[in-house]
Amino acid sequence: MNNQLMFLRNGKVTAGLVILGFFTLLALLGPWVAPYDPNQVSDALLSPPSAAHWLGTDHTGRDILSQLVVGTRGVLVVGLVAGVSATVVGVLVGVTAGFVGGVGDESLSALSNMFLVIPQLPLIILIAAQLPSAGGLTVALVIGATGWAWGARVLRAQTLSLRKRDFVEAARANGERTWRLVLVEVMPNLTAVIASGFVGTVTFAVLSQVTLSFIGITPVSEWNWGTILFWAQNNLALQRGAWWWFVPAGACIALLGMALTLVNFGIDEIVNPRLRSTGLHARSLRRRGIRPRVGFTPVVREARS
Amino acid sequence: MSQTDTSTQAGTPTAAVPAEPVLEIRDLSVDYGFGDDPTHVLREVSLTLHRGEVLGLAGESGCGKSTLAYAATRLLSPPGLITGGEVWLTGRDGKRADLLSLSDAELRAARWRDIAIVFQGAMSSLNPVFRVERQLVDGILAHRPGMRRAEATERAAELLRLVGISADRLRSYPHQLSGGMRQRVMIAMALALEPQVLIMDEPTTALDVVMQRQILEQVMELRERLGFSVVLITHDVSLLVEVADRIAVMYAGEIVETAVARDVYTKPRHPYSAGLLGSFPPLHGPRRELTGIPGSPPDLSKRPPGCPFAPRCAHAMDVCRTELPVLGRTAQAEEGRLVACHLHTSGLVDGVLPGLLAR
Amino acid sequence: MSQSTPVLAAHGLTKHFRAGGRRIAGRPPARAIHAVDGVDLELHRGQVLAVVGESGSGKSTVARLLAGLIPITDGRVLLDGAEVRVRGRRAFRAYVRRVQMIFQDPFASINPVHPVRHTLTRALRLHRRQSTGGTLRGAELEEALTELLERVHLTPAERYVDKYPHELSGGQRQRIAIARALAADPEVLLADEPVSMLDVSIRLGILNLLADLRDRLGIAVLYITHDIASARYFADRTTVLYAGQVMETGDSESVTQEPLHPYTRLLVASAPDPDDLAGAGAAAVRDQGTGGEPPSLVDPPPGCRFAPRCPYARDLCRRETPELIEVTPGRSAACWGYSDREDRPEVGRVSTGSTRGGEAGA
Amino acid sequence: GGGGGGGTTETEGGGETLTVGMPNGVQTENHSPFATGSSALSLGYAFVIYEPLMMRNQARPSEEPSPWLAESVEWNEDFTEAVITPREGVTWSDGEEFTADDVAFSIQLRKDFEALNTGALPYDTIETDGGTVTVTFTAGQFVNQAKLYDLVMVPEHVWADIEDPTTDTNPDPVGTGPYTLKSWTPQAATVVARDDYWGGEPAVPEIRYSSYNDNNALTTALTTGEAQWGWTFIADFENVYIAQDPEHYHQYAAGGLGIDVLYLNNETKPFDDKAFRQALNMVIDRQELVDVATSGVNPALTSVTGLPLPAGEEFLAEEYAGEEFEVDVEGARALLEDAGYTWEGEKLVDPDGEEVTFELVNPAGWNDYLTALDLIKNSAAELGATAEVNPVNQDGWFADIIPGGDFQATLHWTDGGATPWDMYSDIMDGAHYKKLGEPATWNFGRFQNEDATRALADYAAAADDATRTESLATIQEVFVEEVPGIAIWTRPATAQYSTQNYVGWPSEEDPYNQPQPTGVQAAQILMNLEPADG
Amino acid sequence: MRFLLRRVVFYALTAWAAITINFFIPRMLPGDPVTALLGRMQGRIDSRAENSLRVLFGLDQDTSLWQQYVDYWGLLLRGDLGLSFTHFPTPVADIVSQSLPWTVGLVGVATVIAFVIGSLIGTFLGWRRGTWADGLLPAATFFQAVPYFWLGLITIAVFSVNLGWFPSSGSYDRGMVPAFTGEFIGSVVYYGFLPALTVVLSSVAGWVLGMRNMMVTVSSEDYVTVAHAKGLPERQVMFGYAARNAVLPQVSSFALSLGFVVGGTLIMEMVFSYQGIGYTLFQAVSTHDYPLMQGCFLVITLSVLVANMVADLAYALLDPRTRTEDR
Ligand SMILES: Nc1ncnc2c1ncn2[C@@H]1O[C@H](COP(=O)(O)OP(=O)(O)OP(=O)(O)O)[C@@H](O)[C@H]1O
Ligand SMILES: Nc1ncnc2c1ncn2[C@@H]1O[C@H](COP(=O)(O)OP(=O)(O)OP(=O)(O)O)[C@@H](O)[C@H]1O
Ligand SMILES: [Mg+2]
Ligand SMILES: [Mg+2]
Ligand code: NI
Repeated sequence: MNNQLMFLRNGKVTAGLVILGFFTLLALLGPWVAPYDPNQVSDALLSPPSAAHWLGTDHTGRDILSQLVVGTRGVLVVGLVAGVSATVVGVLVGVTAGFVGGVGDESLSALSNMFLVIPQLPLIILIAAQLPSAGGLTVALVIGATGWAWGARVLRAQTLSLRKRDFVEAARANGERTWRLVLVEVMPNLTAVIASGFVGTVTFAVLSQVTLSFIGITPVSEWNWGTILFWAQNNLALQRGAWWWFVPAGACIALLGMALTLVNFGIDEIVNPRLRSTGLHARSLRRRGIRPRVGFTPVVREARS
Repeated sequence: MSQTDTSTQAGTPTAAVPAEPVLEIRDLSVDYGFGDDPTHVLREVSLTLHRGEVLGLAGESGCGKSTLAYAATRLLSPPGLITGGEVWLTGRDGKRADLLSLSDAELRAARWRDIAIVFQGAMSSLNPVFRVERQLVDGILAHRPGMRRAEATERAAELLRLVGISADRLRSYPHQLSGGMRQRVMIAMALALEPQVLIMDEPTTALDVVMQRQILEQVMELRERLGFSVVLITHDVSLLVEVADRIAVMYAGEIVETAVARDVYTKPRHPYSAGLLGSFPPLHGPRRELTGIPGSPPDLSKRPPGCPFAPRCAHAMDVCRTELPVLGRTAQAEEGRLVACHLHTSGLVDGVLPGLLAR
Repeated sequence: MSQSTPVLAAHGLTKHFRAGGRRIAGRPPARAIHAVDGVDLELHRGQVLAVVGESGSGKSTVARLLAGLIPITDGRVLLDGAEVRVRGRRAFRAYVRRVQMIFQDPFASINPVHPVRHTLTRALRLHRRQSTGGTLRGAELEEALTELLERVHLTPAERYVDKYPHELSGGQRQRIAIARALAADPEVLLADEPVSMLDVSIRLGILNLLADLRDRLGIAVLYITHDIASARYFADRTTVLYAGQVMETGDSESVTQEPLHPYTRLLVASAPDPDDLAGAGAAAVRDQGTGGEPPSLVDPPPGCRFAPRCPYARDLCRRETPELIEVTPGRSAACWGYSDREDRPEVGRVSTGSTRGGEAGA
Repeated sequence: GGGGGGGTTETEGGGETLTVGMPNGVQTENHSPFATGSSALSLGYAFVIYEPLMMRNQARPSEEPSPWLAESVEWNEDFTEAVITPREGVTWSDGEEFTADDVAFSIQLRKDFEALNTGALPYDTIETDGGTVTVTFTAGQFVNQAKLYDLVMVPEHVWADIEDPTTDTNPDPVGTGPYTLKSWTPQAATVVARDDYWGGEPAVPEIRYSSYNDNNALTTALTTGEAQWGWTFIADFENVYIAQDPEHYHQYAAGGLGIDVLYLNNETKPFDDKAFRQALNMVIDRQELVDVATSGVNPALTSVTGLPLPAGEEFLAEEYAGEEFEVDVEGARALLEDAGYTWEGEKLVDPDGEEVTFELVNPAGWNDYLTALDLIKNSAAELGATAEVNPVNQDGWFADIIPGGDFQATLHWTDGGATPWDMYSDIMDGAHYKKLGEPATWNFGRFQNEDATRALADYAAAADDATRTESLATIQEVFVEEVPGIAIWTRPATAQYSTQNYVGWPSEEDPYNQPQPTGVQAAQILMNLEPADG
Repeated sequence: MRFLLRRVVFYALTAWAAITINFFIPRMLPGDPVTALLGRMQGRIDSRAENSLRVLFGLDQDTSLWQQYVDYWGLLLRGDLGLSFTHFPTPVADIVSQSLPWTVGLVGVATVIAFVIGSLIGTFLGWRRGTWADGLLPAATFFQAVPYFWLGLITIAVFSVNLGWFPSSGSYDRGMVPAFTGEFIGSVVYYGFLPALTVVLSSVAGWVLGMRNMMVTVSSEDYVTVAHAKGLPERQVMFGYAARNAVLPQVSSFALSLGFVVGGTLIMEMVFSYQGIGYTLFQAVSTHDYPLMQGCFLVITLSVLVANMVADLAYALLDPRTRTEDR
């Protein structure tokens, strides 16, 4: 069976991808589909959702829905850039460490373990707060620069086991160059692991960025969901009962994170087929009264199909 | 097609077929997959194990040997599903029960006490985080609630000595034991409650020949002493011929032939059994020409109608491709032998049978 | 026996692995696993040499040493009588063009993410040149590919070239692995347990294929196995390894039928043998108390490595390591029992096979 | 619950504990009245332990200060010498008597340790003469009188032995104030009333100074009644705070003389042109600014002189009395047209033919400022000028942008002080002038006008009121005509308090001082409180 | 033993790296504490006072970076973390030791609770795979992705502002002085409840998911089937065999996740005005209080290191294989 199709057959993954696709679309079209300019001050100060403002307005009468829509791009771009940069570093470090072995491995894995142990968010805050202009991209790069370790660690372990696989050895016995071994023989086998690491980093990056924006370390003029929450919090949205200002952005973050986790689930299930089977058929099993259990194989005496 | 001329004489069967069955599998069917399109791996398989007997289950990889063993004990993991059949086990007390219709508690009680199993991956069958002692003891205590811990430990030590491991190994963790030792610990564990039936699923494939022989001989010796029955699963037919009383040959989820071990070796009736025997070189005696079996095993999820072996069979007839042969007596009505092959069961004239199969 | 210069020969081949993980720079390795210790081998054109021995006896290590995949601790490897130095990639490639290895597990030795075409064309492009001299490509490559698949009896070739490994059966995969090795037109094939992972019914096809290649192309084959019966069937000569050392060597038939070394006897006796239902041979050896396990390869004790399990062992055996002693022409055993020393042990001439030949024979 | 109303606990004395909340985060134990950031200063309990010389009414800066620890402070003509007469009958909380020596010592400390001289007063000599202390300065201190009054007094018998008063944490504070320290935790400091305070026994027997991590936490505490006195910026305070208990919750914003100013860079386009500065000044709607950006907390500026009223009433030049800011887009456009500006479509084009664009910067996170900039941007758009709001990093703003003049327009505050001198000097004093790129301490907009600079100097050095009035008129004239910067709104001292337990707080009706708990006025407020009836 | 030695060397190395990073980061980047301090005071400090502050903070002397580094180490080894700028002149060590126990206590307890609860639920979900229990998964993924602060603020709005059940800020009743009395401890628990709840809520899902996946994987291991075959009671199989092994990778990721947890705490402390080290660090960062920043970051890192070592040890205790094998 085709791996890609397998991936899509999974309901969780599909749900995750649909949500992701929706947000991606918003990120691309944001400024055009937003009903208002998110900075446009109006007379409707802090008004609850209405026909004119579906998600209400903030303390200066700016349209929250527009902020949310326009802010999607900032979130996704940071997630993407951080994800890509962390993945690139992670792949470089992890695969190299796994492949070269010896002192190189020793020092590279010590390095990534260090980065793992050193608390990340404080480090990011530490760095981001010092930068002259901690814009979205800068933050993304900082997150990328500190967030690669987990991926590197997983990749190293995988590479290590792949390196000892016969097919790599066989290619080597055939006289392949080392870089080809890594790029052509080892790397394609790591796709799922890399993808899942990437998705994980994106989740982390989004949460970090939103957090940084929320505590005001990144410029609040760049719209993203954290910025919305920053304004909301600084203007006592919750105390003023302006739930529409506070809740949607948080829900969007959780939804995005959830979508990413779901996609990661799917990747996990590809990597680990043991996770796959039952999930797909839970409903039909329940209908047939079958409870799959380890150790007690269900017995159903039903008419054979 | 080939012809070996190893032997023309059937040796006398090592054991006359004993009358009393301990384990009777009837029409067991197993599916893999919970979806709408499950793979029917076992189709109405029947098999009988008699008291004190060693029954060998042979067949190539993936033909469903393990599935049969696990399904009979209801230990098949998801997505395995038993879709029909009965498994009658005679307990120590002489009561017969269908394992497939027991409640969880009854089944739990019957397990290990009456029927124990040594798994294919016996190397990984020990919990890596517990000492050997604990793993032996908890099995005993689960069935003998009244027993004191010290007694159970004493019993565990005794069991280890039984399989030739010194009792101080009780304090070892599995990873501190060599493969052969782990295997023997598993066997000791399986024998802890002196079960009626011991199922051994390829207990020695991962070991080398020297170790394999040591372990199997130990089991056979114990069988003599303790009098349990054994189902021994392997795809090494030569091994089975040597140690088993009876052999059942499986192919693509079905039993295609059962007979006394010696007979299977000398007078295979099913073309697959014959092919199997023609696939391994003999260690001694004249070098015979080996042919193997052409083609490759079928995909169980896409089974053609008719005899599953038909596509690879040199003797396949038209009927083989359309009609599934059932396990039955041969036309010659040989004692203790059942074959699922149209060549033998559909009452063809002897002369039509190819030489090897007619012997 | 060596009528001609062997294509590939090893003298005193030795490999020590560092024990206990990584080495701490600047310090000598604390302990070493003596995986292979002073092994001599000769591979001749058009001949199969079987290496048998139980698990962990160093068979794979020998193969990997010969393939140049791991550095040699000591000893020499001679290709056509010239010492091999595989420093540098170019020299390595030139070497592997002539000496190719087939791995034990066809499920693991082919990259699952690439189709057959990739696996084979890579090998072809690495080792073959176009008639004009450049890298093989285009029609010529296609042609070579088809020819290669046909050589391993995967016909029609088109049916297989674009398949992924998971779409192939184990036997087919192993054939792909062999085809990959053949792509270089090697003179030597090192086959490390090429059939142990395959089904009984498929095994034979592969072994026959290897025999066919040997006969048709005159390739020298090193056939590693722990199935001594298949060594008898398939190999011209057999070498028995135990704990990294050669115990016995000779033509396959006599090694299996009339083993000299006590270890070989144990091995042969242990192998399942449907023709020996009484288990006479096995019992004979077993009764002598050959139980126990192979010795630790970390700093092995002096003397014969089999001594601790050997029923005949004397002080001498435990003290001094025996050399290979030529017992009859073309057959040698590393056992003091065949020396002319005063204090040699008495090994007798237990024969496991031929005595009972009649029983099993027609 | 523990949150709501839990802050009011009965004390042994019978009265309710008063909880003061401050949003300054976790504290470390430091009771020094000198160390910046000490918990005593940060929470404010330093000001109920240590007291100043004179009590100024900061809500009415022009009022004469009232005696506090000093019976009087007499200045000489040119304000280079002050004679301080300490109050009699004051005792330190350890029982020792408060004397002139203590006063002299406290001032001497500031002279000896530059780090303690946060007012940067140019002390010359400090001498005790019987019951009085005479302090001389190297320059006239007319505009700095308040800084001398605000100095808190410390006991010589304690501090004389302290090696380095700049770093001492003053573990056992001894002061003249109405309260003494009872207990201290990182979350809260508790002080209790003295029974031998010179001003009588305070009505509040115990005060708890609680620390909250930020404005929001404090706001929550204030709205739930957990804290009854504090100061923080509460957006929409009427709904968020007052509405929770309209009867008792109050917010009082006491306007002083400090304002917030949009500093305009007088040396770069477009603000190097007076006409454009004037035009922009004319289109800004100051009422909208305070309503939207500060939730109406800050009083809007009305006088064209930028002077906050009524605090600055008496300093207002006659010429400008009653002249108020008015939004006049037409007038501004006309003014621009006269100065040679044109329009291309809706875009304003300057006489050089370039489109008028500018950037408004302020630190990110400075909510009210950024909102204001946004509104100013919209006003500029009415002239056809394109403005862009650019929030920047706070540190960068402090370190480079503001002092170096690396901006076109930015909001910044001015000092308050007892006279408008501070405010005007901060905006337009040529004495502060530095070239662009060199760090300036004030006059960030690089305004240069000789008349103004001279007038400011005269005002500070003048020995008589007439000179002062005259100088101030000149200053105001330059300010109005030249528009060196755009005054935005008053920067009042705001505080929230609850009258649930105590009454007598400063308020609009009774503006006896500014209402914040962290400042020398705290002692005065506390002495003014009385238990609420019922 | 080699295993432990290797770990100790690794931790020493990491500690060194953390200390060094910690020293250099603030110094390599622009900005200085005095201007930040002035900013914080927003005009309440006379700008002419700036110079005196510079003198005070010792920023006016030009010492080389290397010299500062050497001095820094010298001080560290003497247990001296310097004096805080913002809380001048309190020693950083005092501030840190004042706030650290709170964080360690709260986070420690909450994390352990989350780990235990999460692992239990995960065990259950993994064991009951393919039943209605799978329906909990999407909810778990949602909670896993909810930002900490958001959850915290909503809990405050609901439970303290609206319902008034719990205090909204602080670590104990502000009227109390810390002491080992029942009343005080009760107050600490009462005040810690909401913060702990949010920590647990937002981190429990991760453990649930991880444990579930591991359970599914482990359930199909042979030794679990063997346990069934032995006729052991279900609970014993579930906990003794499946969960016991499934928890191993959880323990090692528990160690590694502590870094993340601390990050989360920082936010939690801000939201709940909890007097922990995370908030102190944040304060230090925003005021460029180098010594305090260094001290906090150092202590946070070292505590994570220590926690890691403990988790490593626990792992070694739980998994006999690590004790004898290398790595
Ligand atoms: N989880 C599963 N899902 C689907 N099919 C399965 C699953 N497990 C086993 N099968 C299929 O069931 C068939 C029988 O498997 P089984 O393990 O019983 O074979 P076996 O005879 O024991 O083989 P071996 O000799 O390799 O142990 C195989 O074709 C296999 O592909
Ligand atoms: N890379 C390595 N590092 C350390 N020891 C090794 C390494 N490779 C092999 N060994 C050791 O060398 C010995 C010989 O191993 P080898 O793989 O050659 O045995 P083998 O005869 O091929 O066994 P099998 O039949 O199981 O394949 C074993 O003890 C093994 O543990
Ligand atoms: Mg099996
Ligand atoms: Mg090997
Ligand atoms: Ni035939």
